[in-house]
Amino acid sequence: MELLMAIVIGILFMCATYLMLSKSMLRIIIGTGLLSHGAHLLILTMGGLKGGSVPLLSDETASYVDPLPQALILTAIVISFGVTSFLLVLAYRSYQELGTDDMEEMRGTETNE
Amino acid sequence: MNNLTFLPVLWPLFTGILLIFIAKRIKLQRWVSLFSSLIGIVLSMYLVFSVHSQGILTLGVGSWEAPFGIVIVADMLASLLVLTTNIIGLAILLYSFHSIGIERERHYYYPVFQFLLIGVNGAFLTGDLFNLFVFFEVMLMASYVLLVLGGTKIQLRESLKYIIVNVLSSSFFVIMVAYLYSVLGTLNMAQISQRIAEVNQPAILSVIAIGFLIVFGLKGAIFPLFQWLPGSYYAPPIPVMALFGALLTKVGIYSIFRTYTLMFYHDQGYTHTFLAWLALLTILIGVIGAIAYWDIKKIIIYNIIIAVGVIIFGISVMNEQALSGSILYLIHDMLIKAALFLLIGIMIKLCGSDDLRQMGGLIKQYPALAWTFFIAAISLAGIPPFSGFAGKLLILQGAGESGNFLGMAIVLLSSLMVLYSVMKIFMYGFWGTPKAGYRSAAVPVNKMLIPAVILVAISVLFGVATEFMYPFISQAVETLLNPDIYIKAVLKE
Amino acid sequence: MSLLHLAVFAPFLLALFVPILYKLFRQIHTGWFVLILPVLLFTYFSRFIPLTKQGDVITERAAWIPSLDITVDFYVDGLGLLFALLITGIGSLVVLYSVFYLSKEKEKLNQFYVFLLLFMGSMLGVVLSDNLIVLYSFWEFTSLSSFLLIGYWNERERSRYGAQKSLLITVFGGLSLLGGIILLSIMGNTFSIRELISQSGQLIDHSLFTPALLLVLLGAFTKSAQFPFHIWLPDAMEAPTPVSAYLHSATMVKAGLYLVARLSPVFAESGLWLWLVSITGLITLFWGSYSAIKQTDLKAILAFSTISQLGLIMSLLGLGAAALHYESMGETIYLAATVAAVFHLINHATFKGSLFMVAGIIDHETGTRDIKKLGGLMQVMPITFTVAIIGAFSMAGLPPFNGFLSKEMFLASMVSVLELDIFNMDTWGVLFPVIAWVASVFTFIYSMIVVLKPFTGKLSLKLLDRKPHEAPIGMLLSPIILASLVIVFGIFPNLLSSSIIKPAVASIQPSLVGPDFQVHIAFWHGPEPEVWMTIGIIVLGVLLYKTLSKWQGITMWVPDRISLNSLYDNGLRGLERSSSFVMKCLMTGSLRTYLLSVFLFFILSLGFTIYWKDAFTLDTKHFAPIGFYELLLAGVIVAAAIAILFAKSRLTSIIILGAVGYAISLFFVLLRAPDLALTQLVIETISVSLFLLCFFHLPLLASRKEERMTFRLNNAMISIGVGVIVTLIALSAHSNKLFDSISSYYLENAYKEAGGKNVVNVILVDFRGLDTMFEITVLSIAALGIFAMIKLRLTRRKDQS
Amino acid sequence: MKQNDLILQTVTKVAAFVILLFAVAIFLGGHYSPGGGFVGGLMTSAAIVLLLLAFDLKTVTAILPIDYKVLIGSGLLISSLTVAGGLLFGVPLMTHAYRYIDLPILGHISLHTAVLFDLGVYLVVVGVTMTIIQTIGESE
Repeated sequence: MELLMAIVIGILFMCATYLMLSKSMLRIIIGTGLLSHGAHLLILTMGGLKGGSVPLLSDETASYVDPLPQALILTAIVISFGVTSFLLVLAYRSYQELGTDDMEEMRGTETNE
Repeated sequence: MNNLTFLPVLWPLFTGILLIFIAKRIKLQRWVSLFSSLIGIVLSMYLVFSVHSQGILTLGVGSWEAPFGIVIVADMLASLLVLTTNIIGLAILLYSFHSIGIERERHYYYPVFQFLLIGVNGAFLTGDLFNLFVFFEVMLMASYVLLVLGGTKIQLRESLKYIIVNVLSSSFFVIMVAYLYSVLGTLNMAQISQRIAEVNQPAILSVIAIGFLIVFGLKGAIFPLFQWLPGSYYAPPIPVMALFGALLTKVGIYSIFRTYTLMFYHDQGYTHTFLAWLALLTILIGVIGAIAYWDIKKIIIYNIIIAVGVIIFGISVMNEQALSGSILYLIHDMLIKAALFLLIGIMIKLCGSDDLRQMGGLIKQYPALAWTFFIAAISLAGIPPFSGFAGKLLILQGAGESGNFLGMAIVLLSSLMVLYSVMKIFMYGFWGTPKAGYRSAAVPVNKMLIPAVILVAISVLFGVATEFMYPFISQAVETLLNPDIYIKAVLKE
Repeated sequence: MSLLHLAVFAPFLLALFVPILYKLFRQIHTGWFVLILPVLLFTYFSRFIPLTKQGDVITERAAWIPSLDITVDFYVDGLGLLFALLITGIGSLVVLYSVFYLSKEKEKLNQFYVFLLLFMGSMLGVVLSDNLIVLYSFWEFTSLSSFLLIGYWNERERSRYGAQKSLLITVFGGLSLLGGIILLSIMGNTFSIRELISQSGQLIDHSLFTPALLLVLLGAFTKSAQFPFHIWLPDAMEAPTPVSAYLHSATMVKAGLYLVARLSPVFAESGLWLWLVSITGLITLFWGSYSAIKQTDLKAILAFSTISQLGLIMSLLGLGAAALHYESMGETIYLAATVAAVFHLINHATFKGSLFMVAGIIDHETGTRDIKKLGGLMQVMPITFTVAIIGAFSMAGLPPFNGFLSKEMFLASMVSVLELDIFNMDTWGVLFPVIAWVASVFTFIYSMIVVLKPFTGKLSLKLLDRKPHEAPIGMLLSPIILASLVIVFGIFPNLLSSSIIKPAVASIQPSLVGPDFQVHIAFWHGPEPEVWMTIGIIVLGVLLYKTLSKWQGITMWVPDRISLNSLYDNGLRGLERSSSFVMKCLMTGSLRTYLLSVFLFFILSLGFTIYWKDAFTLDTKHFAPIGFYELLLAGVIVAAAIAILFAKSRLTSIIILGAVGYAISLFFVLLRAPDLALTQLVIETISVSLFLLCFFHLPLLASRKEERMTFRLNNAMISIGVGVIVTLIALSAHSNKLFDSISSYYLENAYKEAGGKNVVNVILVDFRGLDTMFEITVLSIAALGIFAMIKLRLTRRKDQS
Repeated sequence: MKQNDLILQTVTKVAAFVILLFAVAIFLGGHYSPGGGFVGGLMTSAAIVLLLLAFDLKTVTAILPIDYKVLIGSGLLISSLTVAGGLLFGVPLMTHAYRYIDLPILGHISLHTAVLFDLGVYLVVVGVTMTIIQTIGESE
């Protein structure tokens, strides 16, 4: 299972990287989305996928899955939600203001001298 | 248990919240921010002296003791940096009153300013790796907002790049934490250190160490991860730029301090050598940038990169002298960079341009500005007795003692180039004949100069009275060199 | 702290008050206030003469940064006192001169005297400090004050150029001196000069000895304008003439000499020292005197002449080191080199100081310093002419002036090199007297130029800006005093020999100078070779001067573009250009480039570390079994993720991204994380709608140009690299679970201690509640930011107005 | 979005109410079953968004005259006060206290300061999502 997950995560990172290297703003943002998906799955995998039940305490169950990675992921999800929303609105505003969604057209080297 | 430890974070949090409620009343916002900043300085001073007299202070938040709950750890290094941050915060705040503009003030500039301080102070104080990530995000989110606030074209454009690079670096942060958790099963820095020491840092941990270097290196703008910095720092208004230049990269550096002295110090032959090379390349690239441009903002921005390289080089040398030097230099650089940004801000406002070739002759009408800049400039270049010197001297001595003569040579030569670059500003900005009329009427030069003068004065004092600072510095270094002190304080063993 | 400390810091203190004095008393020339200080200090230091004469050393200590072994210990010995007297003595004369030279109406005297006082204090600090770091601090301050003084008339482009040049070169030297100091401190474990001297025997075998020696010399050579670093000095002549007389002739440029002299006891055992110092000095002597001849600006001639004379003293100091190797035989000869060095140092200050002041007077009274325009001033400025003659003849080495004496001693020392048989001196030594003699001929010629060109010949008024007349007496006072000293020291050299020179020599060569050592300088000491050499110099010099116009052209044969100056200029320009080029290549402004470096660095650094540390391990024994649904979902996620890469429209890619999100929330269900699943589900919904809100309503764009194949291929390779690295580390990290996780604590205590059954939630609000607290802070900031971003549009407003 | 479709509006009103109830339930149950302030908050905003879709922005603003930024501030304030409570009681910051009490009707339940903290989270989440949606909505 971990092997499978590691590969899935690898592929998610791969796709994310590919998207982030493209020119279109939307594709780049989608890339960051995949990136955080990959990262979240990775936390879960790294906590160990050993069997066990849902971490809701009850008297019947003896073993639970590791709850800590879940808590971390939850925090990470919320944070990346915040960042993604901000990024989306920023992209929207930039499009309005700059009239392009091509990152390569946003080099802005004219002020670099 | 010591709740004082966390007050430098909690205090700006409450201030920020309060400021949200009074967002429409600008005068009141200013007064509240100012008052809060002053209290913040008092609090952090008290923290520094408490740590000095009692040793490392810790706080298990929520009564959960380390390593299970989040623990806040104020050691000397963190406390000193918190104090410096608050001082810089106050100065930049004062400067903002006269330069940030009423529109930005109305749109949550002050609350977000406080939130940035939360992130920075929190990152210094936390003893938990994942919590560090959270504070990084607070700091970053605040920086995104400050960067884009105003919504001019260049701000929008550069914010996009800045945010995307940082999202990437945050993802790297998360995965490195995940890897580390897999190997060590904990998130508490002290316990991480303890556990790494127990297994003597096997190969996989060296890999993770390099991974963390990428994460923090991106924040700290080391070579070759620095490219995002010049553009993004260039875009926002001066106070924000000063805030970024003085604080943000330093949080990255602080994290490298923590990870490379507290946790991954068992394979120095590999990790620290790697760090040393990157540091020297960082210095070189910073130097190249600093002499390439005629744009004063760019010149100072690239000087940030040089300083990052110098400090990191000190960390990589990892002996007592070099580490003391790095800490001294870090604090010095925070103060003086903030001051320099504020000063060039005035110059730019006066001349209406940031191109040196369009400037000149400022010294005649504004001698105070000129001489403040001059002192700041030579402090930056490390001319004794000003603040940059003692740190640089110790780094050089440390490097010499560990036999890294190439590093010594590069650091020495970089000082010359730093001097060259800032004296270029002095010579073309202040000397010579005025190119065009100044907009004196629109710029309250003296009011804007006060915060810069405060910073420069503190930095001069910091340099001349190094002896007074030294006990604090050596206490900080003692902890860095003996992780056991930190571990014992946190895990109470 | 002590009176001595007060003396050194007094100029700094006074400097603080100068701007106030300037403001308060505009009617009185600020120089008068300043003048009091150097006079007082000179008197103060004179009182030490009897003490150092007996060989006493006065030491005063004060702490600065004792933790770093940095203490402000001043000590006055023969050498230090000599310099202190020079600094305060010449300083007094220069300030007096400047009162008449600089107009109190037009000049910004407040700045001028602050700089001058800064310099005076720093220079005193340099020569009296025992601690090398303190010495270095003062050293850099002399460079800075020199920078400010050269740039005093900063509206002039040449002033700025000269200031920058001197700053770069001297600070470069300063930094290398710092490097040398640090190496010395590593070897000797101290910054104290005297402690270093006491262990000089052991230092020489240290592996850092040679680098330290080279670095220290680099510092000394740049400061004292030795070849090839001399190029800053001629450009420093842009400073007001009092400054040139003071800093760039009498004192600051001698700091390098001071350093060499001061550290001689540490380094002089080494042959490298002997060779480097004496050869560099000799080359500088030759090159400076040779270059002086082709100058037409009076101050430029004097600048090159200064360079040359500094070289002369430097070479003498180098030869003096030979004495250490001849302790038994003929020691007096080589000691004589040091004696000559010290003596000439004093003499140079007197005659060059007076000549600079003369040049200043000519400039002041005629408006030019160009010798092609000047001539015949003898009639209108007789006093100035007299002073000039005394100074120039002394410089040329003619009797009865003091320059003659030291020049003879210099020639004698050079001849004595022939007897040396150490460090290969026996083979190459013959060059020393030859070069020295040739250079002396040049010296003779330019000395004649300095005095004869402006003062003799025809006075052509139309070439001059104003009608020349004799300078006011105040302005003449200082040069007259100096010229008198030239004569006094020439006729009664032994006024100095036991009071000043002997103690100074004793500090330079403490191991050699015993109680019975005496300095005796005499006019006539028999038909020695140096007498014949002097006669030769005069004969040939007169001949060549008479025929100057015929051969002066050959001094121009070195074209300007291969000169050292153009090396400096082009080097600086090239540095700026190449940096600019590098920056253009690196800083493209393109996000893609930046990300590429990050990704590449990620792949290479981590990949290399995995390979180098052999970090990849795969241990399958902890692996959980793969279930069918997991496999299916994994397939869906992978397929969807890859599908996004090929999606053409925005809508499709957004929807597929949503699909990935939902699939992951299902994954969370399978992996027993209900909270995550729930959260992911809701968040994915909101995110997708935000995506649609922000992107769907944008007008469609013109279809993008197909990206090139190499572009895609590069992206693909980098992407695969990143994916592989992430996977490899994940597998290795999982295979290296070295410790049990701390989570069991949470499972055990969630209910007992925290009163909750949903452990994940308990962690979130309690165990790690701080994370949550600041996570909502992040959200809040984001919301405020979004609000501000939409509402505040400064650009638009600017466009409208 | 001007859909004055009465049926739709009625349906959404009901649906929004149901979702709101569900959201509150999820929020309160967080300590024992999946849920908590975060998901609860998001669901609540979903309900409001639903109202937004059915009515227009003005109407909803009239029904719910809330400055969501103030809501954010209040949420932050509540949470941070829970954190700071430790200062008053001389215990480490954020130390939670809880007690089980028996109430009529509701029976055996616990009063838990963690719920207070979670309430802050809830308010912030509602405030944040609504601020975002409202500002974007107004801008279009």
